Amino acid sequence: MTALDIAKLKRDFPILERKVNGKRLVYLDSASSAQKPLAVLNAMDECHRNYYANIHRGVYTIAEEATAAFEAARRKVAQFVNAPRAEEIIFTRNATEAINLVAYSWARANLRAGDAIVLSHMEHHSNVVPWQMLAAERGVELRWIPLAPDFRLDLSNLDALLDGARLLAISAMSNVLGTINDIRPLADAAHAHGALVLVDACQYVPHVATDVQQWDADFIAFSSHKLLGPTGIGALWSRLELLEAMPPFLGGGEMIRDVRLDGFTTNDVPWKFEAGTPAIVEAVGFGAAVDYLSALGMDAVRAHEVSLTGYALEALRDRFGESLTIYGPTGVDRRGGAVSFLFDGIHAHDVSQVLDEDAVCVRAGHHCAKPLMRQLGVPATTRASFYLYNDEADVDALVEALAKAQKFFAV
Amino acid sequence: MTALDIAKLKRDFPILERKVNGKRLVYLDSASSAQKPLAVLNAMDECHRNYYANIHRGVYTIAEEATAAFEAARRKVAQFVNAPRAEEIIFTRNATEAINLVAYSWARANLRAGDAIVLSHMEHHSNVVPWQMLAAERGVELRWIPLAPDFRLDLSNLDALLDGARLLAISAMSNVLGTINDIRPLADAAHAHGALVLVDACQYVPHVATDVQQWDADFIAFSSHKLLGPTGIGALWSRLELLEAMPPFLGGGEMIRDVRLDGFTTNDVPWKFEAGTPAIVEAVGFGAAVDYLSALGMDAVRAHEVSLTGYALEALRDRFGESLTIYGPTGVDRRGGAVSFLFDGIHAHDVSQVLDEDAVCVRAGHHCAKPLMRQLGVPATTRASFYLYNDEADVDALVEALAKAQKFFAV
Amino acid sequence: MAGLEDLYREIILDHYRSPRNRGELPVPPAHKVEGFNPLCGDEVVLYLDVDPESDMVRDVKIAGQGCSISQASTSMMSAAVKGRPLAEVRQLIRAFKALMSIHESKLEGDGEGDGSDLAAELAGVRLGDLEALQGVVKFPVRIKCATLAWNTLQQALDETAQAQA
Amino acid sequence: MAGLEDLYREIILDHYRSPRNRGELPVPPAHKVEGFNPLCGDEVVLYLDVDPESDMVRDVKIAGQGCSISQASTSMMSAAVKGRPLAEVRQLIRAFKALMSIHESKLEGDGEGDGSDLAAELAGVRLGDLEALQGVVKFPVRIKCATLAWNTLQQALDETAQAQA
Ligand SMILES: Cc1ncc(COP(=O)(O)O)c(C=O)c1O
Ligand SMILES: Cc1ncc(COP(=O)(O)O)c(C=O)c1O
Repeated sequence: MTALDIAKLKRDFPILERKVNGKRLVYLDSASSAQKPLAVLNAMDECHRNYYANIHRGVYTIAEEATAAFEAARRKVAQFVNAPRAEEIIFTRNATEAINLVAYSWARANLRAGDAIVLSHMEHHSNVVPWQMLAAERGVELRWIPLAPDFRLDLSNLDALLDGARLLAISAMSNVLGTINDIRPLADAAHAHGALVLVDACQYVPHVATDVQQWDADFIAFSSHKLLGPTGIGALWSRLELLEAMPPFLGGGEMIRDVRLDGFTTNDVPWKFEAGTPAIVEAVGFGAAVDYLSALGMDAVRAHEVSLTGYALEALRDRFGESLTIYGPTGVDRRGGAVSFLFDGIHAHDVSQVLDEDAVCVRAGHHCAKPLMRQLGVPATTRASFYLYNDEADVDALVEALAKAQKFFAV
Repeated sequence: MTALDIAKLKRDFPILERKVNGKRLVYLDSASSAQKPLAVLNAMDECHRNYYANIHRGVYTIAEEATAAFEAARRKVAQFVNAPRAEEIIFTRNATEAINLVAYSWARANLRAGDAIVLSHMEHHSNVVPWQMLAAERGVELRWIPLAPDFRLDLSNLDALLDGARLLAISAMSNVLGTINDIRPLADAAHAHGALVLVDACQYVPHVATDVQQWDADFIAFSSHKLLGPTGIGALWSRLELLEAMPPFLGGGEMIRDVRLDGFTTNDVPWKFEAGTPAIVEAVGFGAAVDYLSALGMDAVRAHEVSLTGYALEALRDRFGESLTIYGPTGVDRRGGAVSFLFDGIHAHDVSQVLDEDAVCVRAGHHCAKPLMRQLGVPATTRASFYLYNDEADVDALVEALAKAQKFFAV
Repeated sequence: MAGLEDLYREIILDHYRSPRNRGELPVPPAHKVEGFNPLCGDEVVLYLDVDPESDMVRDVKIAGQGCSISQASTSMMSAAVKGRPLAEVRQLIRAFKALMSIHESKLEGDGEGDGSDLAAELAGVRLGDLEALQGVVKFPVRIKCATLAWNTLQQALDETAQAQA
Repeated sequence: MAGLEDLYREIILDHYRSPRNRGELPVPPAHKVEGFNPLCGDEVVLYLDVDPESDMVRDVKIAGQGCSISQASTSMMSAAVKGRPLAEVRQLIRAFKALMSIHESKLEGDGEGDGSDLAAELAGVRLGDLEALQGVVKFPVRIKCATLAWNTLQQALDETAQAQA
């Protein structure tokens, strides 16, 4: 494993040359969305300028090239999460749509009133609301794995929760706490109770080498835009047999084998789930993003983030002590680079506003995890999150800007 | 109205400099997807390089800029179809998803067994399959407006078809025949029977100035990629009251007002229907595309296409006479620039393959309109389709390449 | 940090640090309404007690949590409406929202032509301390923080009117 | 038009212009299977009459419509399997698909390592005229045209086997 050369890496990201208020951009909001390297921008530009056409149905050269690039992207994304087969990757708009696809197709075909779905208190709204909609419509019961005081899942009651459950839908890494959940034992427990396992891997896949087979998951959802790729595309992975048995979700072009006035038959997986013209150029960008990450090596990416997160946790504690409360595990193993905190009685929005004066970009709010915020008993936190293009100087800039905020709002 | 300067215009489209088999690209497949002008590519690049961030929730400068650009794009798209309010534009992945949104949200909340939906024989699969799925699930009846011998709708039985109907879902322009349907009288008839009107405007909006208010439609669906914009984004327009009364479709981040363990409340329209991170950069590109078209003037675009389509129809007839059968209206008024034909007993795929040797890009197949192909009694047609960057030289290249195909396959 | 002083005027920070009218009122006679900003999680809980005889705001209490702007705006709103006749309160809502409206709804065009409406709404209404919130319009994302309390108040008035109808 | 002659070999055009074994067979004893290419609308209708005693293809007829490649491939397939024992037919299917497979499933990697499997499948099988279809692999979009008939045949064999089981 070669350590990342961050100074060199930063030059791959054109936006990092942007100045805000005359200061260099310190982008610490990658958990919300990641910046894009030139490799991704160039791959998309190349497609637009040289071989753009609608895919799958064109006989001519540029349509063939576009189709090949689109399907090559699917292979790359499949390999990136060690999916056994490329067909098992369904391109969706984002992780949210991937989860909704499972809720509309698999769950509505298989779940009945009285069946239970197990979620956790640290889920993102995108892994909560689709299930609440289903629960309201079908009388399915939602059960919640609670949070332990160390910001990890409290698994003491897991077996009771899984009893009678048909699905465990769980995040691999919390976007608020940074907590990494150990999926394999959870999947084993769920399977022992006959439940399937959906992993919201939206925060995990961009930051840690992912192996869906090692997890033994049944569905995983993630987004391109959080792993250096473009917006407008995400992925659902599932096992081929499952996907083949599932009814279609959206109807339209591409997803059919035949259409007659009295009905239609569906195309093969994955196209069965990709109705209409897909995000063609975005798929190409998605593929370029996983290529970029693979070339660096996900182990090196993870190692850098572990070290930088450790540096940040220490720097924040050293400088601000009791004034700053961190919501999330304190050890850097089994946690990601999202660091949420409350700061000295200053509201998260106000912190973020003051930080912006120094071009330090952090997120403030409920981070689409209101059930979790209620468990934590806070309305909003400030969150700094790190990616491969961040370095210790960025953390130092955060600390200095926070010190200014403290001064500004001092009573 | 200033006539378009096509030679100048072509230079706005970098891909038109591409060579295939040593020949300049003659792109005649815009009905499938349009090429992108520099203005669109630059707008997206500018966002990626200068102000990319996730939207709606960020307090910092670049997030604010991205949010403003995203919502400005919504305004532009709204104005482009003369929507009364920007909030009435919902960004979707494509026209297909827009139609599915109506099928899942409005139709499933409002239609019961025995209700009828009226479609036509010229609909694209994307405006057929979502309704077939609903029909199978809910026992809703589908009725079909047949095709007249002049490739227009046979409206002689319209009132009977609309009797008891809850929805008329109809294309404004056929992607196979080029036929333009006169929406206003259809909408009036539907409304008189208490049915709502969904217009599949996927082929219409890119080519003809569109006014949803003049149409008096209830829903219209279209895609960015067919109007010079990027893939991965499309739009649903509907009236605010309707959208407000409809239940949500996809659940997740952005679309909620509040989430508690026991349920959620929805955000305002349009965000209520935009779950998860949207296609941010693609929205910016979509906005740039409608800006580009508006600057040229849609009347000038239409005038150019009318004249070019007339030239093409005449050139094909003059050169090939009986060897070539055109499926679509012969007059250029009330038809668009999609010209489908069967050629001298040569299968559409073979025609397209031979044309590719001369870098002439045309579509071959069922054009996602199998019910229509069955009505026409042909398995596949070859389709050439024109847009603002095409000129008479492109049509001439098509004619010459067809002559070569004729020679190659001569018995 | 030049721009920040525009946003965080002294009077705003004062209301934030020492909010007026915090607490609860018995429901009924008071009417309780909760307002959320779904984008950031700010919450306003408003207890509005309107005297049906005189159509005056007899009492008002506020709770909830949020950033300095939303909480200061809520506090300032409560002080501004307490003891005032409903007609004046409605006028105040319109005037305040007019102050913010050029920018509030980012969907509503570029604000051209709003100038005269704005002037009309503001004419004759004394906003007093509330004018300190004007600096917020330079920070578009924060406008919703400032208007949350006022939208909640509007809702409370609508619901009270309905209940009486 | 250099590349085109690779695709459209004379023997292919011949089968396209004069397809062998066109027609229908009574069902039963024949088994009827329809194959579609959803991407282009090509259709193959196959009537397969297998003699259960001898496990031989007693007769085969084809219908359907499509491009020159799909129709020629169907015609050539019908000529190749008629009167042949099922075991040989199965071998032929494998051999033909091996010929196409490096490129057929565009999802399946870059084909590295397929070489030896390919050789194994092809060993000892005489493809004869069918080899003319090899040029198709240079035109990836058309591979599905060439394999449609063979996939349909495979399906017919599977269904016949099931019916007898
Ligand atoms: C008439 C019509 N409707 C709907 C569609 C579907 O559009 P999209 O694939 O962008 O969803 C198309 C495009 O092929 C079309 O031509
Ligand atoms: C844990 C988690 N799940 C799901 C999502 C939703 O992702 P997207 O908005 O790309 O659909 C996010 C992103 O905010 C996330 O952090």
